Amino acid sequence: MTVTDSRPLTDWEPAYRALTCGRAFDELALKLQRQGVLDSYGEARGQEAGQIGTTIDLGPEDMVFPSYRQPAVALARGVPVIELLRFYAGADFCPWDWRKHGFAPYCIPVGSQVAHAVGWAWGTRLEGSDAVTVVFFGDGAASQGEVHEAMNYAGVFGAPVIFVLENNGFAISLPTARQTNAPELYVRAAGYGIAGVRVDGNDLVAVRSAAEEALARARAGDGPTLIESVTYRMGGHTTSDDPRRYRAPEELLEWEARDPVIRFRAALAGVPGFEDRAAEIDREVAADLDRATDEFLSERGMA
Amino acid sequence: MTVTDSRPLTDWEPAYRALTCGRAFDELALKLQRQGVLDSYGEARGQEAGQIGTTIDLGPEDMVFPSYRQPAVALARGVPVIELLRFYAGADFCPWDWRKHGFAPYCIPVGSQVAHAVGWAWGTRLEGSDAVTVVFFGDGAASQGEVHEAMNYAGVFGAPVIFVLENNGFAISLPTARQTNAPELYVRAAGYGIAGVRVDGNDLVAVRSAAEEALARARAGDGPTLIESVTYRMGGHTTSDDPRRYRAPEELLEWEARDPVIRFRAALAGVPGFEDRAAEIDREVAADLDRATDEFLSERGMA
Amino acid sequence: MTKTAPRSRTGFTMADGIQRALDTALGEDPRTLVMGEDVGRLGGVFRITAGLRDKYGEHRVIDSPLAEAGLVGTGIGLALRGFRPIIEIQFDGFIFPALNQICTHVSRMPLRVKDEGLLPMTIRLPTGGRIRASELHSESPETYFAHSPDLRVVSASTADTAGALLLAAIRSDEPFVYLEPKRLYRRYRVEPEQEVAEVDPGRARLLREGGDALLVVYGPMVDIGLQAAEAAAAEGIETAVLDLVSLAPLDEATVLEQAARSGRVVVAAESIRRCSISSDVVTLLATEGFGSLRCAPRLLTSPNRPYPPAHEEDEHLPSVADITQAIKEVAA
Amino acid sequence: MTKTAPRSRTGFTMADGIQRALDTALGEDPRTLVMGEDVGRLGGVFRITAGLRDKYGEHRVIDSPLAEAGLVGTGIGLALRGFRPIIEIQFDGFIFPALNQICTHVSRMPLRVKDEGLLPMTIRLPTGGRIRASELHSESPETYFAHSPDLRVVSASTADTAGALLLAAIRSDEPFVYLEPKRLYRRYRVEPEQEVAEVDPGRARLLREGGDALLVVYGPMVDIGLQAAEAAAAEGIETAVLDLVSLAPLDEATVLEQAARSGRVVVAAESIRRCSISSDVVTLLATEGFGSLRCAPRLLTSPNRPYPPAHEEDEHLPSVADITQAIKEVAA
Ligand SMILES: Cc1ncc(C[n+]2csc(CCOP(=O)(O)OP(=O)(O)O)c2C)c(N)n1
Ligand SMILES: Cc1ncc(C[n+]2csc(CCOP(=O)(O)OP(=O)(O)O)c2C)c(N)n1
Ligand SMILES: [Mg+2]
Ligand SMILES: [Mg+2]
Repeated sequence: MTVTDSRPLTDWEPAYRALTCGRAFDELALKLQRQGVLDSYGEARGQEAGQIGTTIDLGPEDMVFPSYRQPAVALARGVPVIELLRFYAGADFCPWDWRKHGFAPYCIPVGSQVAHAVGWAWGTRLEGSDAVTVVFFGDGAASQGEVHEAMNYAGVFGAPVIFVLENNGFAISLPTARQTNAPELYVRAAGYGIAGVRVDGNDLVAVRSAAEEALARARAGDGPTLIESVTYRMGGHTTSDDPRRYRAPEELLEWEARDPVIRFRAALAGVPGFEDRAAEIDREVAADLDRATDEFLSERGMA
Repeated sequence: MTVTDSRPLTDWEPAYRALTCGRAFDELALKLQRQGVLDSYGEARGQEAGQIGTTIDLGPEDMVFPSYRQPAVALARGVPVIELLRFYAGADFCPWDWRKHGFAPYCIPVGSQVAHAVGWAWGTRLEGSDAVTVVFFGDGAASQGEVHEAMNYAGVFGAPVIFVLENNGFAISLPTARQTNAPELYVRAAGYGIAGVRVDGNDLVAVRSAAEEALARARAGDGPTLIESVTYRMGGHTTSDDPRRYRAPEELLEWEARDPVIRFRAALAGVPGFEDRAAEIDREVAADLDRATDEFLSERGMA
Repeated sequence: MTKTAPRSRTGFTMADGIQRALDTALGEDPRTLVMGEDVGRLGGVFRITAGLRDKYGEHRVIDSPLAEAGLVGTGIGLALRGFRPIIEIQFDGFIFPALNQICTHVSRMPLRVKDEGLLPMTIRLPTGGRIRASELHSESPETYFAHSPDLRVVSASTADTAGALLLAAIRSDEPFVYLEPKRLYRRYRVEPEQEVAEVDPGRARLLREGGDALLVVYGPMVDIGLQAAEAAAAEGIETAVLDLVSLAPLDEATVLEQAARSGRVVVAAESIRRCSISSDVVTLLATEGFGSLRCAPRLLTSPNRPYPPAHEEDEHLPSVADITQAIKEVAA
Repeated sequence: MTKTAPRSRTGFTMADGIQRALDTALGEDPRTLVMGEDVGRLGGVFRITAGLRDKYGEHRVIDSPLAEAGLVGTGIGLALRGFRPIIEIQFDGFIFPALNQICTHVSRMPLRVKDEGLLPMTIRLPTGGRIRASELHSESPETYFAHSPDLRVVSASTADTAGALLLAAIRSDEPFVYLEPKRLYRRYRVEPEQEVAEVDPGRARLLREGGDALLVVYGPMVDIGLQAAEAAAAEGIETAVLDLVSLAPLDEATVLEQAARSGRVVVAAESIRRCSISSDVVTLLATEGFGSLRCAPRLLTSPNRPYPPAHEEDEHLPSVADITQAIKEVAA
């Protein structure tokens, strides 16, 4: 799919910026962790398109419940870089103003945030608001009973929530094929009487169009959607992990060829003026991260 | 469906006896509870065909994990009447020899027994046995996260287990339609990559044939099956319940017309010699229950 | 005190008091919701919510699917959004599926985001035994809550205060667990004019004066304890009876002050002994009130075994006679 | 004692001892299974099970789906069938989803069917803090187990005994929860000849003699406690240090006996204070050992607040200095 068929380039700038910023943050955090400035970092490289595609069209009144691997979304929702860094440094469990940014605290017990999103969304509906709630969880978390309970609640109460199941191939070391015998996870939606769809999570354009449908459904009061975003965790589970213990290097190479950032750039390549604008955005993002890093390091007494 | 098409009558005697015995026990227990001899009783009337149809072809090496509403199965597996009565009298949490009868203790937290059945079945498989495990749970229990987790485990490990979801229309007062937005519950099987089927739970012949397929699959090492047995709880949730508070009398009348005991008798009616043999079995069952009641009452100091 | 008074024909029970508190809460704040299994059309298995759905509608008195983690988890989401959910868990023994939500979120999320008023939710839970129920219907799970930090845990005990205590919990912006000794739902009646209008949910309550010993109790042990105190009084021993009301945090000042009067203390509860609220009361006395103790405190609980079948429950739980005996021993 | 000895280059760690015990158990009984998240190919997030899958195969060292209730629940089914599952829960903070299975079944099923040996299963759980981990990775959830009747709860504390303690739990037909203070996995080394061959999982262990005071500790507080005792000794106070080993049931006789020596007791633990194992130790002393106490026991725990972010954990937990100070106060 190409982008320009349906939208002018300006419409894609936010997505481009968010994707770039997410990737750049990932690299920064990894570097800072290696330098001993952050305690631990859970890499998001490779998952940015699914994350940005499902959230870039949300408004400020909408809400996102992350798991713990969506820094790109946090930044796109306006969370300052330095606040994210404080989280990974072990300074604070929720350094950001979650209400202001519509980005809930990271949630450590996998899957337990899904019910919160359902309750929040149900609340918006009771209020008569047309706000939509997006919640992220993984292929591993999908095995948790609480996720089942939450999706069933959403079906019963018609909560305007979008379940984004990031199927990134692994729960730490366990491949999805051993997490469940079901070849596709979106089929679980039928078990709750809700809509379900599977999408190439490394194709931002495809993800965004699936999300648009889900958003329209939720805003219209027609209930929740489960989006299975098929992607790949290109890094380790966290910086404490060593993925070489459990996966073949060739697999990673395969997925590097499908890198969502590269693919999105390629999709935009034919758009007149893209290169210039992109270079500008790249510079802005880099400057922003540099500033935040300096501030962070000096706050830590390291600059 | 009629019975004699495929089997000689003698093959149906055990099912007939089990059905009759289950119904007679239900009536007895209700009466004893009204007399104040039992603390509380959860009626099973209307669900006997689904219960017997899924278990009558099990052998002694097979195993049943009940919820708390399968007295008919307990009796068919050889649990003495008096031991069941002791349970409902509050004397003992598991008066029967569960290993000997292949009938696990009743389980009070709904849905929590399903994982036990999966573990047990997985164990039989590790041993190289071809034993099969059957587990019962309700439409309400199906909302519990632990049921989701257990079914997913069964799929991953190919455990030879048959999940019998008794969809009896209610979880205490909540109708299935408000328990979940999914119109059919067997579709959840697809979410675990396991076989699933929906069957008229008031038609013993139909249930038995669905169970035979599931049994064959499990014995062959081809994994678990979810059977949704669609039935109706004709009595109250327990003797403490008053179903008139939440359901229309007409609904009950409708289901009385589909009473599984009457339907099974009707299915057998054309079989030569059926009436005589049935009368004999009826007498034997009644005598058995009378004896047990006397013994129980005298043990309670009430005879 | 009307606890052990003969039953009256007029007046109201603890169940009535709780129900009226729910009605008041729903009436005074449109953000209040009542949620739980069978609480709507059926009115709850104990009929505590009977009539509320008809009065406030199915969007405010909500029949939930049969899934306790989902119930508490969605309650958290609603509370985050600004609603004030009052969640009924059907029986004490069915709180366990919700413990992940309670222990990792209800108890931690306010501090996680540094906002004490983040989760204005109340979890109502019928507790306690001596009702000849089946397995897991007679539990005393207060420790699981009390050991989860930043949760406030209170227990009703008498008809005259149960409603006001619940209202205080509901109106608070902190998350509360409110325990309802189910045996007492309809056991005693008090006259309307006896109803207490306001209760401080953090304060223990002295139910009986007495200079010879102090008996510390809560919840389903309160009426039993008062009976024991009367039995001891018949033998000339005057026992003060303190109802903890707040199990977490403990009203330490009042416990210490009352214990100091006689220096002779009995603590009794239905829960098992290990890691119990009652054990904490003894620890408080031993660490902070050591100097005022005139003899070893006595602790009466059920043994560290599972709650038994109905036939055996009377032996399992501390009885009036057991407590009376312990009072006599400390006062000797 | 080698606890506070300088690290050696040879020798083995607590992690090694635990791993060897698992190897021994898998080797000696084909019904033994190791199950858990990432325990197979990865060897567990702490690498405790590294190599075991290659040695015993994927049917005996089993990577489970990410679902703790399913893990413990299927473990129960396997145990009923005669297997001996050893279940690893990845971190202390992730035990909560399994509490329904643990509290309503593991802790009750043996008595339910009147068969003490019904569930020969062991749940291994890395616990404790001071490792700069993220939220819910530094918890001390022992109370949740100890308050669940008929569960045996033990904690490793030293490299020389961790393996034998685990083997005793695995070989027992009773269900055990075995706590592993993760900070100590690789912190100390002992020489092979120091390994203790057998440990009674029900007995407390005196790690240090001392007539001036008794310090009662367990798990991750053991090395801290020994350091405090040394610090006190430097000021002339000789402190006995008792490692509880068994948290449920407590080795009451040994605690009482050791406490009686000096009558001056400090109890210290990482867990929060309310409804804690440590509170029970104080209660035991106050109720059964009252006459031998020469001053109020001192109880050092973390406050009744959630475990904080890494930056604040040192302030949250009792330190060597805190304990030393308490020892000096009781011995004064
Ligand atoms: C209830 C619970 N159990 C275990 C863990 C430890 N853990 C953290 S992340 C993780 C894997 C999660 O996999 P998935 O849901 O696929 O998300 P991903 O990390 O791939 O984004 C595990 C096992 C946890 N955080 N919570
Ligand atoms: C975890 C848990 N929550 C609540 C209950 C109380 N309870 C007992 S049976 C029941 C309804 C069960 O409905 P269903 O699973 O459909 O089975 P049925 O009773 O219809 O056979 C409820 C809510 C329970 N036993 N366990
Ligand atoms: Mg994943
Ligand atoms: Mg039902």
